[in-house]
Amino acid sequence: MATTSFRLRNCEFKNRVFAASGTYGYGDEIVDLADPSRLGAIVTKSLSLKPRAGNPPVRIVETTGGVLNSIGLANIGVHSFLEEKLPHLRSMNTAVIANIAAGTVDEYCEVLRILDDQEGIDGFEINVSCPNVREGGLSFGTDRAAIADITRRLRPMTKRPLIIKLTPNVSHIAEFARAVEAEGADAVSVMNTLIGMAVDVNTRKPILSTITGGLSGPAIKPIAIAKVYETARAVKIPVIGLGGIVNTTDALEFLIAGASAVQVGTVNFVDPSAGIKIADGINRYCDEHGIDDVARLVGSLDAGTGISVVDSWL
Amino acid sequence: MATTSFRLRNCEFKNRVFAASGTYGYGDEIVDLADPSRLGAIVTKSLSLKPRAGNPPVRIVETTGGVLNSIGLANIGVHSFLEEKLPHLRSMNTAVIANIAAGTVDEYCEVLRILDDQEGIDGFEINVSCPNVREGGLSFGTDRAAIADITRRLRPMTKRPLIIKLTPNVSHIAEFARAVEAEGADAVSVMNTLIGMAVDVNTRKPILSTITGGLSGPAIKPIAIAKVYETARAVKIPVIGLGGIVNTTDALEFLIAGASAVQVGTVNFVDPSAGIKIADGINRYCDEHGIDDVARLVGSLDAGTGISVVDSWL
Amino acid sequence: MMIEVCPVGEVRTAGDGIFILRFRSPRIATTIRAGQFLNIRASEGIDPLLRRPFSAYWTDKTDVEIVFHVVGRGTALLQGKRPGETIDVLGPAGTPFGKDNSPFDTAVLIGGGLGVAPLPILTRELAVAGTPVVSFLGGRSRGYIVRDHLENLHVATDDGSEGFHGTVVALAERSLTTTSFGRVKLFACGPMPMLRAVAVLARKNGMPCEVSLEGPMGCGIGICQGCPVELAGEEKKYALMCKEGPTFDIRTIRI
Amino acid sequence: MMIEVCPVGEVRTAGDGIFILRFRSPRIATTIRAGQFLNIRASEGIDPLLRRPFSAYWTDKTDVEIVFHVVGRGTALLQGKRPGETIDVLGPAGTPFGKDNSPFDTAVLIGGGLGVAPLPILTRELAVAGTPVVSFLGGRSRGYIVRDHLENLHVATDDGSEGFHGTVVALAERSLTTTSFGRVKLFACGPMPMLRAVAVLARKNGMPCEVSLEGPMGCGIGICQGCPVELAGEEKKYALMCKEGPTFDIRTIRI
Ligand SMILES: Cc1cc2nc3c(=O)[nH]c(=O)nc-3n(C[C@H](O)[C@H](O)[C@H](O)COP(=O)(O)OP(=O)(O)OC[C@H]3O[C@@H](n4cnc5c(N)ncnc54)[C@H](O)[C@@H]3O)c2cc1C
Ligand SMILES: Cc1cc2nc3c(=O)[nH]c(=O)nc-3n(C[C@H](O)[C@H](O)[C@H](O)COP(=O)(O)OP(=O)(O)OC[C@H]3O[C@@H](n4cnc5c(N)ncnc54)[C@H](O)[C@@H]3O)c2cc1C
Ligand SMILES: Cc1cc2nc3c(=O)[nH]c(=O)nc-3n(C[C@H](O)[C@H](O)[C@H](O)COP(=O)(O)O)c2cc1C
Ligand SMILES: Cc1cc2nc3c(=O)[nH]c(=O)nc-3n(C[C@H](O)[C@H](O)[C@H](O)COP(=O)(O)O)c2cc1C
Ligand code: FES
Ligand code: FES
Repeated sequence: MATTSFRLRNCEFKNRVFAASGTYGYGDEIVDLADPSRLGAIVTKSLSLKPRAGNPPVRIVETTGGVLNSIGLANIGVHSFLEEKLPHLRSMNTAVIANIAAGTVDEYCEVLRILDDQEGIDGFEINVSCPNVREGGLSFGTDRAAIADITRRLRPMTKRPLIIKLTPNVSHIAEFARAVEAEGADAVSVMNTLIGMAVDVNTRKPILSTITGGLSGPAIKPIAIAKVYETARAVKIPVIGLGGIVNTTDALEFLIAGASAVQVGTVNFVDPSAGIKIADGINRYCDEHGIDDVARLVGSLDAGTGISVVDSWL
Repeated sequence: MATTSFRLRNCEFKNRVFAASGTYGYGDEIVDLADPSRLGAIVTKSLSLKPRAGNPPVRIVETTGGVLNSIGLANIGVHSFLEEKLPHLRSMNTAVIANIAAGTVDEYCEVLRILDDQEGIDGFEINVSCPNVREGGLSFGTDRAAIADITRRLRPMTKRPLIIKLTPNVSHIAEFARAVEAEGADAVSVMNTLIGMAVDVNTRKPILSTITGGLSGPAIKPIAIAKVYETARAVKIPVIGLGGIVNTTDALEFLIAGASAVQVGTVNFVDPSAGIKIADGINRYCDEHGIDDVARLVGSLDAGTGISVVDSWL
Repeated sequence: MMIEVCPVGEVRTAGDGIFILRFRSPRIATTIRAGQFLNIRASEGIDPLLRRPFSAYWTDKTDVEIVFHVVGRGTALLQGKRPGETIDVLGPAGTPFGKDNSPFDTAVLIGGGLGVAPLPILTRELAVAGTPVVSFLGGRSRGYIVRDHLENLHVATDDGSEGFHGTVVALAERSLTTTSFGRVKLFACGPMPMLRAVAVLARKNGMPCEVSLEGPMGCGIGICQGCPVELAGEEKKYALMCKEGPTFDIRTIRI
Repeated sequence: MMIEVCPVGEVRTAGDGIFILRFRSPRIATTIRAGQFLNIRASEGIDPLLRRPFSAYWTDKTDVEIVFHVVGRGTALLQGKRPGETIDVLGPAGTPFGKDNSPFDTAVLIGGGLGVAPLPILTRELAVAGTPVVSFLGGRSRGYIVRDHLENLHVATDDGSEGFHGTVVALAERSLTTTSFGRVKLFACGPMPMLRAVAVLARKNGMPCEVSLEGPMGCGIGICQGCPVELAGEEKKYALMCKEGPTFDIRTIRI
């Protein structure tokens, strides 16, 4: 069997398939339905300093091959997380990446400081790309100086892996990846959701309470793969790829295009064991293709003489 | 029956449903299958000064709810268009919008000059947003100064409507719309395709010869509606909405979100009469809802107290 | 809660555009309680992508039934299922009726349209507990009344084609004022305007009341935060419909 | 060319994972010619989104048949069609065999796998014209050989389970060197490596040769420019497979 493990700084993941933030809760609702220990990591729902009630309904609408959401970072807050969720999460026998969201740079620092004291947190993913809240989120994510600044401030605060989760809602995502790489980020997650909107034509109202929301699911997969390809060619740090992965083939596409690991999101709503099936599927693929380490797949794209439009701005 | 006509400068369209560039040919292959005279306009395949062979195969791949294409602006060139295609197009009894693509600003001007002399061309759509060619296309489309410059140069050359077709592959599309509005564009088309990519996991090669391509079809509809919403709030000139429209409800969503007219693209490959069905469907909706002019639908979204993330950068 | 691929027994017509789908799952059949739901994958592909929630409508020892209107792609696919084909079912999901423990003498069940769905099993549970049940069911017209398994049923239709000509809440209210049921508890499921009217009725009469809500869901198991129900109280707070609901004590929520 | 919603007659097995679907369309049945294809919408929804191209395999006065392998979602849906259900068919699409007018005495038909699809109707057309036909059909193994409606058939299999043990082009070449067919014209359809071998054979023997190509298509009617076939010649130029093909005189293209 192929080697599946993946190392980021001082953290070793057992495989390269993680559960994406906001799509796996804190692992506790899932345990009846799937075995989280078979994933490389669980990325928690975004944690903020204070609990957040989230946006009013409607928060979810299905579109063709996708889901628009406007959750608004509803979460129990970092303190309740430590008390109520972390002990259980730690028992799940897989790496835990705490995803952090905040409205100010200071708040990112504060949440990270609180979490970094704890046993059982293996790394951090910084969400600077939520399109469904007004303060923070996307207003940072589309500002290169802001995300560089956040990275610069957070970097010295932890020895654990620091992953910045980028938004696709920018012209050239590679520039954002370079900016955080320069400030010492260990990896980037590509990508968060795309801004989208749906209208109820009978009431002539937006379906989501925040008018626009974030689009995820298989519909966005080709876009996410292109963003991963662009980013992986621009930076040396690992790119964690996500966006629309529902099966093994999807995950392989991301790895081959340049992702060092993948996350599965929306598909968990349909099949909470999708990530496990994908991890198994990658192993099978490696066996069938005589590949001894999943790492050899990463960025193994044979582009021949092809040149992409994204190459022109790299 | 509701009034359906729509005016742009000196051109009156019989209704607000157009066929999108590159998805209806020059109308001639379609006539057996659908009646183009029932559309508001036909937007031609992008025309360039010289004929273009286009990109090597593979040029098309289906993704979830979408199509990735890398046609590379294959077209017969403006001169052959005038000789071989325009006479037939003119006989189709609907407005003809010539879509122009070019690698340099001078070339845009030259093609427009050649076309502007002709009877039977009712307006121009300027494609500054093709993601599948290296020169021109997206390298203009993601550069605000460049598209302002193109508009400034083209504007005095024609009395006909001048529409700039924008790319969604930017952080804030509204800024681009404002830039061309300031230079006298009569309308903007929102949007061209999103950059996407697909990998053949067996050969580990990109499926498209240009690695990345442009994503269209229902998968991108929510993104397109959000871009239309953003743009329509930022400019006073009409926004022509497109991206993933396959049925009447889709088209109504665009109109309500702010589009003054819509274009149907990819769906023509499946059902060349989709545009006609949609035009009829909009009429039916207006009748059922007691709306006497489709214009009243445009931008009629009742957003209540909702505030979108895009509002924060408008 | 589990995910199970279940063979379909039959799909039969139960009214105008209304169907009952029966599938086999001894596990769900023997454990599901009134008010809980099933989150069903209508397609193996991606159209539709998400699961679709349906109340458990009826069970025997081995089989489970849901009742549904065909309103879109998911329900159309379910309607088209043939015996022997399978469906992928997540459940039992949500929490059952019983949020409120006030003692009562008579259970008054009020259903609007397919809001009837959770009431048959509730009727059975109440019967087991020996509680008298009176039921009120409303619909657009006769063809929308799905009446099986209910007790002491009174029908209201919008068009007067059967029973009381008017809303089901008006019918229930009339009945409650003219008949003596002792201490009444209301159980209601149906469209939002109906539930609001039920809430008013409950408040006016000081009756305990539980409702079962419907609304968009992403996951059905509490991981997406997609199904907020606003809680009563000063502070803006939400419960999750899929996990803390779909049944709620009406005093605890704002609808 | 038209779009027509056609009732399905039957779907029957024709080999390992190979099926023949028959549908009713007197219009297509009476007008379609060998080498032309049908662009079929497998789902009313969006999964799959695009139509799927299939060669016309056989026709009678009223019905049309296609033969196909189940390789993905579209073909799986077609395989699942039941009699009386309908499919949405665009056609006849493309141009038939007959790109090259060189005179010949014998038509040699070479099919690889489901490249057999256009050959039965071609055989019939040649018979009507009184042209002698010899056919060569290759496949992975016996279960992949769809042999109906062919004349003077010689089979080759990769595993030797039937006929010649080797490639169909090797078999045809052997036959062509040992038998005298007069002036031969080749007609071939199959995977690209096979067609390349056929091209070599044709060139070596100075035989006219037409092939029918397969490849990704967007629209099937010439409006998307999605199906380029590189033309022979100095300058880089493409023909459209769906409109100028799928049949080509092999000397005119680069494969
Ligand atoms: C806890 C719960 C229990 C339910 N029980 C039943 C039941 O027993 N029987 C039954 O028929 N339905 C029930 N529903 C509603 C059912 O889930 C929807 O009708 C179904 O999801 C529609 O799927 P679709 O793909 O056919 O339609 P879609 O294509 O998803 O939608 C078609 C139309 O229905 C509307 N719609 C979709 N979902 C809902 C919803 N959840 N509530 C209100 N409107 C919706 C859409 O806005 C759209 O206008 C229940 C919902 C919940 C949350
Ligand atoms: C002119 C023409 C005639 C054809 N005639 C026949 C026929 O008579 N019988 C038949 O079985 N098939 C025929 N094909 C191929 C057929 O169109 C594809 O097999 C079909 O589109 C697959 O659809 P799907 O949704 O099942 O698979 P998809 O999910 O689309 O694809 C499944 C796999 O098949 C590959 N594939 C898809 N389309 C093609 C294609 N066009 N060529 C090669 N590989 C492809 C994909 O890359 C993928 O690996 C023809 C194609 C063309 C262009
Ligand atoms: C309902 C929902 C909630 C999400 N919440 C978060 C979140 O709290 N923090 C975050 O960084 N990303 C969040 N995401 C984004 C996902 O982690 C992921 O980036 C995105 O959905 C794309 O992946 P997918 O297509 O596999 O879902 C959320 C996505 C969904 C659908
Ligand atoms: C195959 C194909 C070819 C296209 N060619 C052009 C083109 O030549 N010029 C142009 O401006 N847009 C072109 N487009 C973009 C469409 O006009 C449209 O902007 C896009 O497809 C989104 O709309 P849709 O989802 O309805 O297809 C093309 C799209 C497709 C799918
Ligand atoms: S539907 Fe996902 S949390 Fe309730
Ligand atoms: S498939 Fe569209 S032009 Fe050939």
